[in-house]
Amino acid sequence: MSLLDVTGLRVRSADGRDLVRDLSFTIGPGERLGLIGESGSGKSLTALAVTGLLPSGMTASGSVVLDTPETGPSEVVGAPERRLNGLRGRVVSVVFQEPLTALDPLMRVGRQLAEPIRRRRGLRGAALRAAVAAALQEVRITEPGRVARAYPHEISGGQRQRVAIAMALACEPALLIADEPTTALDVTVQAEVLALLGGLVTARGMALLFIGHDLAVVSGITDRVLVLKDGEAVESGTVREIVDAPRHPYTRSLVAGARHLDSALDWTNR
Amino acid sequence: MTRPIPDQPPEPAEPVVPAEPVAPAPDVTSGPVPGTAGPAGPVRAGAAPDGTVQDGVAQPVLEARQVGFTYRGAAAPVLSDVSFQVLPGRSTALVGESGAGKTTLLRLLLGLAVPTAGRILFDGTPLSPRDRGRMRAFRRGVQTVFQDPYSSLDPRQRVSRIVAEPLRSLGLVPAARWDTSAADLRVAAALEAVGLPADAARRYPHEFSGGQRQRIAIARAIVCEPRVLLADEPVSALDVSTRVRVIDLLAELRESHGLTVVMVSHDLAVVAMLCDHTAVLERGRIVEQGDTAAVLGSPSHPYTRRLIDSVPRLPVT
Amino acid sequence: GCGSGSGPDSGSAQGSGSGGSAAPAGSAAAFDPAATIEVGSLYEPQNLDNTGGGGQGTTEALNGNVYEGLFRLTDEGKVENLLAESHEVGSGGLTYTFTLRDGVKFHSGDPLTSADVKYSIEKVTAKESQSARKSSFAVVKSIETPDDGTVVVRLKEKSISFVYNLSYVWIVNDAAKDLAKSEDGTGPYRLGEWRRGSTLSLTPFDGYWGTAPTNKGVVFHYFTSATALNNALLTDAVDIVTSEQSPDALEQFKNNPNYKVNDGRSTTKLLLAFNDKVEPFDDKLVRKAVGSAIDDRKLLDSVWGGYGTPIGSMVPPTDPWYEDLTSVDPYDVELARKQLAEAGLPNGFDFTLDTPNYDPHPTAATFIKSELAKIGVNVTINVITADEWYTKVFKNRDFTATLQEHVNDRDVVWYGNPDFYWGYDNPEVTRLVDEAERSDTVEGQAELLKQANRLIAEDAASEWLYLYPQIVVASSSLSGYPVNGLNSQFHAYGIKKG
Amino acid sequence: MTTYLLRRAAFLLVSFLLACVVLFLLLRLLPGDPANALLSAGATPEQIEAARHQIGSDRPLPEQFATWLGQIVTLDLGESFVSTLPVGPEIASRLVVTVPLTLLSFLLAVAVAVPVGFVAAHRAGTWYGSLLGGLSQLGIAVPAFWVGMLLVTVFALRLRVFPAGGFPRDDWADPVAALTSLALPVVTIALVMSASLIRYVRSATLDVLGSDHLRTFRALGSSFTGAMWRHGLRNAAVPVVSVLGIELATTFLGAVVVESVFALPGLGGMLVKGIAQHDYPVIQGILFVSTFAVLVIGFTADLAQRLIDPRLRGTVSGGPR
Amino acid sequence: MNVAASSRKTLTPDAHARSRRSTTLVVGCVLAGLVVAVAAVSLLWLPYAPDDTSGDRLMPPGAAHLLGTDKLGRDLLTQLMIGARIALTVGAGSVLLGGVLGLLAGLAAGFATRWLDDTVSALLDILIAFPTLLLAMLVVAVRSASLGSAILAIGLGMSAIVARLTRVLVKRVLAQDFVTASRTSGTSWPRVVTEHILPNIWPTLLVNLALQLGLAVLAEASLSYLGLGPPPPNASWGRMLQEAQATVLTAPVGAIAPGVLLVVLVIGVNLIADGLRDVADPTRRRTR
Ligand SMILES: Nc1ncnc2c1ncn2[C@@H]1O[C@H](COP(=O)(O)OP(=O)(O)OP(=O)(O)O)[C@@H](O)[C@H]1O
Ligand SMILES: Nc1ncnc2c1ncn2[C@@H]1O[C@H](COP(=O)(O)OP(=O)(O)OP(=O)(O)O)[C@@H](O)[C@H]1O
Ligand SMILES: [Mg+2]
Ligand SMILES: [Mg+2]
Repeated sequence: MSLLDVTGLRVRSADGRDLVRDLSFTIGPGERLGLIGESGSGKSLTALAVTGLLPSGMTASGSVVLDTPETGPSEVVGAPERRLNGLRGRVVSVVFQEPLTALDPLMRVGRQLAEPIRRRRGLRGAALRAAVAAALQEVRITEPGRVARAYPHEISGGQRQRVAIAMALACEPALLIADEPTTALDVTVQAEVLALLGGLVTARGMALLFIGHDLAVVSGITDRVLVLKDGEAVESGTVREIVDAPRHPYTRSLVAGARHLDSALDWTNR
Repeated sequence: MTRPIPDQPPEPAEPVVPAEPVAPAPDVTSGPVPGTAGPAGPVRAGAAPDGTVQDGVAQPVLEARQVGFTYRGAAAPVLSDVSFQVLPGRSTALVGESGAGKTTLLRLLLGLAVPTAGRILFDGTPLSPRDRGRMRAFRRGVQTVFQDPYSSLDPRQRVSRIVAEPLRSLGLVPAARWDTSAADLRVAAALEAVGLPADAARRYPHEFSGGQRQRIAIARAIVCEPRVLLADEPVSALDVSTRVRVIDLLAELRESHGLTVVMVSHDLAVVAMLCDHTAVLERGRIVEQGDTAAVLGSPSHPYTRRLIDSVPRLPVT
Repeated sequence: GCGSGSGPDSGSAQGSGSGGSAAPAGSAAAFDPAATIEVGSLYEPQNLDNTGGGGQGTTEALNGNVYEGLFRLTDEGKVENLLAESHEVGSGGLTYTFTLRDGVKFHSGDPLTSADVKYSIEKVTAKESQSARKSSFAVVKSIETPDDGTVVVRLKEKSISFVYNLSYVWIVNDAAKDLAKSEDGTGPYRLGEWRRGSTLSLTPFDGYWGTAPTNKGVVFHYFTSATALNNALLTDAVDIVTSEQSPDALEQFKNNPNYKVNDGRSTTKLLLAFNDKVEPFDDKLVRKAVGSAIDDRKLLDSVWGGYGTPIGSMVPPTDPWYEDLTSVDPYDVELARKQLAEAGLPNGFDFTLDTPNYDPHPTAATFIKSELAKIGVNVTINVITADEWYTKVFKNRDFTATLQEHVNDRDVVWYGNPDFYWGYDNPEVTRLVDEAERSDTVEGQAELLKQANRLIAEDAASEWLYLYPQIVVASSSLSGYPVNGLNSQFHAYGIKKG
Repeated sequence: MTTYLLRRAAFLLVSFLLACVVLFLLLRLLPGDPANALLSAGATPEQIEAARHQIGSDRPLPEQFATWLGQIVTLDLGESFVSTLPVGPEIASRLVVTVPLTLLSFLLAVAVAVPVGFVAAHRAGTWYGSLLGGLSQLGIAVPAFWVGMLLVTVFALRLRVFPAGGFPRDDWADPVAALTSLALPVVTIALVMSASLIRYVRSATLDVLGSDHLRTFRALGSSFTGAMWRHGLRNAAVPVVSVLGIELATTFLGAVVVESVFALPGLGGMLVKGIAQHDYPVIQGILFVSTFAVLVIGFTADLAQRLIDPRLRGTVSGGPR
Repeated sequence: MNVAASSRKTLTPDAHARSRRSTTLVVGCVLAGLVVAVAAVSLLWLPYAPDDTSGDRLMPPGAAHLLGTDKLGRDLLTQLMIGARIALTVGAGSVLLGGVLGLLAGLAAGFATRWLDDTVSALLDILIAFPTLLLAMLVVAVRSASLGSAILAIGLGMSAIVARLTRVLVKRVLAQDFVTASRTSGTSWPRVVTEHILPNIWPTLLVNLALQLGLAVLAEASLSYLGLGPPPPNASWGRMLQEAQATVLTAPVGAIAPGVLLVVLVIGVNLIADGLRDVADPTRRRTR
């Protein structure tokens, strides 16, 4: 049984272009899949199609099945809003690319974080506040009190992304989708956030769909990789397979580029 | 907390000993090989064609002396006591986290802002916006490439016009009434140098990919044959494979045109590939500077070490 | 002589159908004495003081209603006694002795005395007075009050119009303060409340010396747009419109049994005034030609939809020296061409017509331009503001021809003043006008002015386009209202509803 | 917040003074002597001189300005040239009509525009979404006086459900009567105003509908309605509030035409008359009051925006840059 | 603050291709074009002379007078045609005036330093809150009611709005790297303005000016309605409507036709503005 089963997914834009074509992959419970490809290759759209949140005008076809023991298998494509509401958060939740815009700019961070916690665990009042503080500590925010009271623009990008991760984790989903969660961050912060994310996912036994364009980043956190180019999967396999023996020319150029950069550092470290 | 290390005195221009060419040959044989790139890897400083370095008394082209800068209305300075030299033929990198002040320093070096403390020297003398003749020499000698290939090209001008702008503005094309053919030739040469097809001149920026746009920006920067190229994160907006190609291009131009590249980046791999000299900036102060190999290879400052450790790497084979 | 020529002593001013109220058809009948009359008007007072720039609206609302004069001008244009019980003229027309009516009280309770009369006249002649009649009282030499009931006025020279002019002087309490905001008159109504920009209400004065009003009060509703005013009448928000300015709307009232349209006579004349001192209008023939070329009747139709009266001179029918002179310069394009040729301008000429920017002047100007084109006269219309008109035309005489409405009655006398803006200078006319003012009887005055007016008309001193209509539209349930509204007065005390 | 309030209030005062100077100069540069307005056609030069002296237009400009400023500070707006009555009380009595007219129209317009604009955005693809868009387009193109004329013809002249114009003599003593007479004017202004508001609400809603954070909360399990309620409306309100400030000010001053159509004794009628008569104190007084109102409305809108949007609280002069 | 995103939204040269697809633009052009055509024809030919009062009063539509006559006996169609000319003259004139003034003021404010910029934008905010109509009335009070006054008045009111928009646009362009690049190439500020700033702001400005044109036409109608517009013999739709108000029931054509033309013109112009916006901003296109 797989947690997420995508078969023949196609995403079509309002003006009839196919932005994602014939995409199939599966993720089992606790598995980690990386989705890699250059900008505009359809990575984010795939994530949105899986959660049924495509922008208005876009249509998905094919099949996306989410299956957990609690909910049983459910088809996302074409499902009514009501049904999707039950799946989002519980079965699958998402950490988005841009930490500044992904949070409500007008609401204090603590209240935003409280929202999924309350929905998931039904807490109120002091208990809820304690849970919020705990969630912030879990993502290693040093001053949970201040951050909870701050507005998103008052905290750093790394902190925002941690808050977004905390929110996604608060839903205790079976599958976490992370859409380029570190692209906007500094290398040092990126390293911390990646380590954190990896640790938490492992600790909770969640499955992870990690989206990124940097092979080095994706390969560091996932077991398997799916390479996307212009809306189509060109290659997939374990990280090792892809890194060691890329078959598709595009994958090869990706790996070569990454190696090239890597080697530069190797040289200085010598 | 980091201990700000005392300023290193401007390094006496010790002849840089070419490092051993030990870079492992990149495994790019089967991938689409970057257009004009030769075997990349660290480039030896001595390779600068003009040979100024060999004299041992090279004068810095650009120099920041105890520069401090505070944005108007801001409480704390963005830069404080930054001293920093760009020697001809020695490509230099400014690295540091976001907000460290890299871009600000670059703007100061470009004469787009005036330091609130200290001075910026060009060819040994301070810049004065009032001295038009020297400003023109400065503008001609120092050109720039920006991080965002989308906003750095005017979407309403054809590539030929974009690339020719420095020629026109600096009056480098002979006739007062801008001689198109002369300019066209130089534009074509610049485009060729960055590996763009000749017909690119007639097109508009939006018809190009990010990497190509960055090449156009580079073409604009080199068309007036500057001595120094200041680049603000020139590749961080690009995909990895494109990134490599653009760096290779810069490296090649450095060889062929004798460019001195000053690059701002937080991507240490890029720095390592391109620059001889590296200065690490943390919160507006230079915490460490020196040969790239030395700074990145054996960082003495904890901040530098942290930076290096954070770079994501492919799993080792 | 005794001769004010006034009507019978109207001790009962509100006697049926007499007084200021020419009750139109369908009066008599039963009426509701407790009804309030809602009056719609376009003329809101500026303030309540007619010597302090109160304007047309002040006269309309207060004259005869709140304030009374020694004499009253009736809706037919006659002058009759009001607060003056009687008067005598002596010393060859230089002394006027007035006996005041007994038992008259001001609204404040003070009795009327001769001191109040003296005060009231002096208020008109005072330096700061803005009364339009101020100059008429320049002849007053002194005012004496031998006792509380008698006033003696001595004049510098004879003035036959003196009594008539006195009908414009409101007798106010000399103890009253701030008459711009409040009132203290002797009339049948006292001021209820004035909501500026909206309404002014009058309530009956219990201590009135004469007959009480036939209604329980009057409310004037003020409008800035004729259409809004008509809508108010259509929706019964008002009972009567004092002066209809939009003839096009009359259709909806004319054929409706619920309304009555009264075609009264105003004293307002629309003039095409030439500058008689400059070319080409210094030539009488040219003026006559222009006059003959304009079809006044059609203009009247256009602007007033058939209402109003063509006139051949400055004198309206309500002036005692009226004569129908429309035939002096009849509408005759052929004649006009001939006259032009005679004047040496067979091919016509060009001139600029300075036109005030408010209705109906621009419309009339357009019409005139079109008419004169037929005889080869090319008009350039120059639209100016009222202020500009005052400075450019009236003060500086910097014009060739202009359009202007002249509102007052008995204003033909301006042609006797060679310094007036239109520059008409006929010594014979000047002499006649002066003599008329010094004549002993009103008949004599009328005769002289008739002579003068004929001369003026024959000289075509100006082109008198038409006399405005005075259209009062009222609900058919109303009777006893004035229809001519001479000098804008609107005597409301006789109005009956029901 | 307090320092912000203080600074913003100081700014308000300075703008107000500045606006006063501009107004004063603008009005003094009018051609034609105001004394002319006082006198009927037969006035003598001496009379004009006297009138001029009376109203002070013969004195030097700085002196006039000083007098005027003194008046403003003491809240005495002077006396009308034409009627010689004090301007202040008349403005006050006119505000009794204009302010409720403005506020009611504004509230009605907002009440219409917000849901309609929201639906037009939310259902942008459907036929009724387009219909609403088209209607708002029509609403923008129709002049207010035409709408007023139409409403009068239908509801006052034909159906006789509302008065064609005017305002009760006793103002608000009978609120029902007052409201009835304001009904048609309010609807007129609200219709025209909501047409443009709908477009702002629509585009603000479209922005929110496409916003990342709304997607975040939906991805975490909020229903669309819930997410819209908690994280959408406030966000859409930010751009709309700044427009509302301007719209409110515009209504306050722009009711002129509608007041004229409905014969309402409001500020607009007074101003039109003042302009026609070159009645300086009246024009000045009204502009003074309106400028003040405009500034206060702007201040309130700024404040409201700051309350809604924490991001603005960092800057001093308000307004997103 | 990703400036790249905004730069991608500007009008790109293949806009022409897209404009063909924009039905809004087409409908707008047809509607506005109708009025423009009427105005253009009026320059060459009119059924009657503008001040020919030979017709009878308030004639119903018929063979001699296609739409009937007004109360002066003038041909209504003739008046309407001239009215179109006046409306367009006032619209275009005030847009030209407001556009130029606003552009200059906006450029100045856009380049100004913080303090000056703050002051200028505060003043603009105050000005903008004053409706065009009110400003127009003031101008009419200062001058007198005339075609020129109407244009001046409406243009001045508009300039504040244009100035504020220009300021924002200029600031946005100034923040883009290509301006900095241009500066580091030694380009002088005036050249930067003509070569980079103006070409980059005009599409948005044009959209706004089109909207303003519609508003100007409306403002002129309102001014004329209040009797403060261009005086006769200029036939203004607003005044025609005001005059015909009294005869709505007896001669409805006069009270309807000018209004319809007015609405057609304003909607047409607004649709053009919307269409241009769609063309200029691809991100909006997918929402429809
Ligand atoms: N709302 C939208 N409307 C129309 N096209 C869209 C929309 N969102 C994305 N696209 C298009 O769909 C394609 C895939 O977009 P997507 O966002 O999935 O790319 P991505 O791989 O996530 O890129 P990035 O790395 O830049 O996030 C792109 O060509 C993009 O232009
Ligand atoms: N125009 C400005 N006004 C005020 N503060 C500014 C301005 N520009 C930058 N800063 C501040 O100056 C500091 C340094 O900015 P700078 O852009 O030089 O950093 P950077 O090292 O280039 O960072 P990044 O890697 O994000 O580009 C930051 O804290 C930033 O917030
Ligand atoms: Mg993406
Ligand atoms: Mg930077």
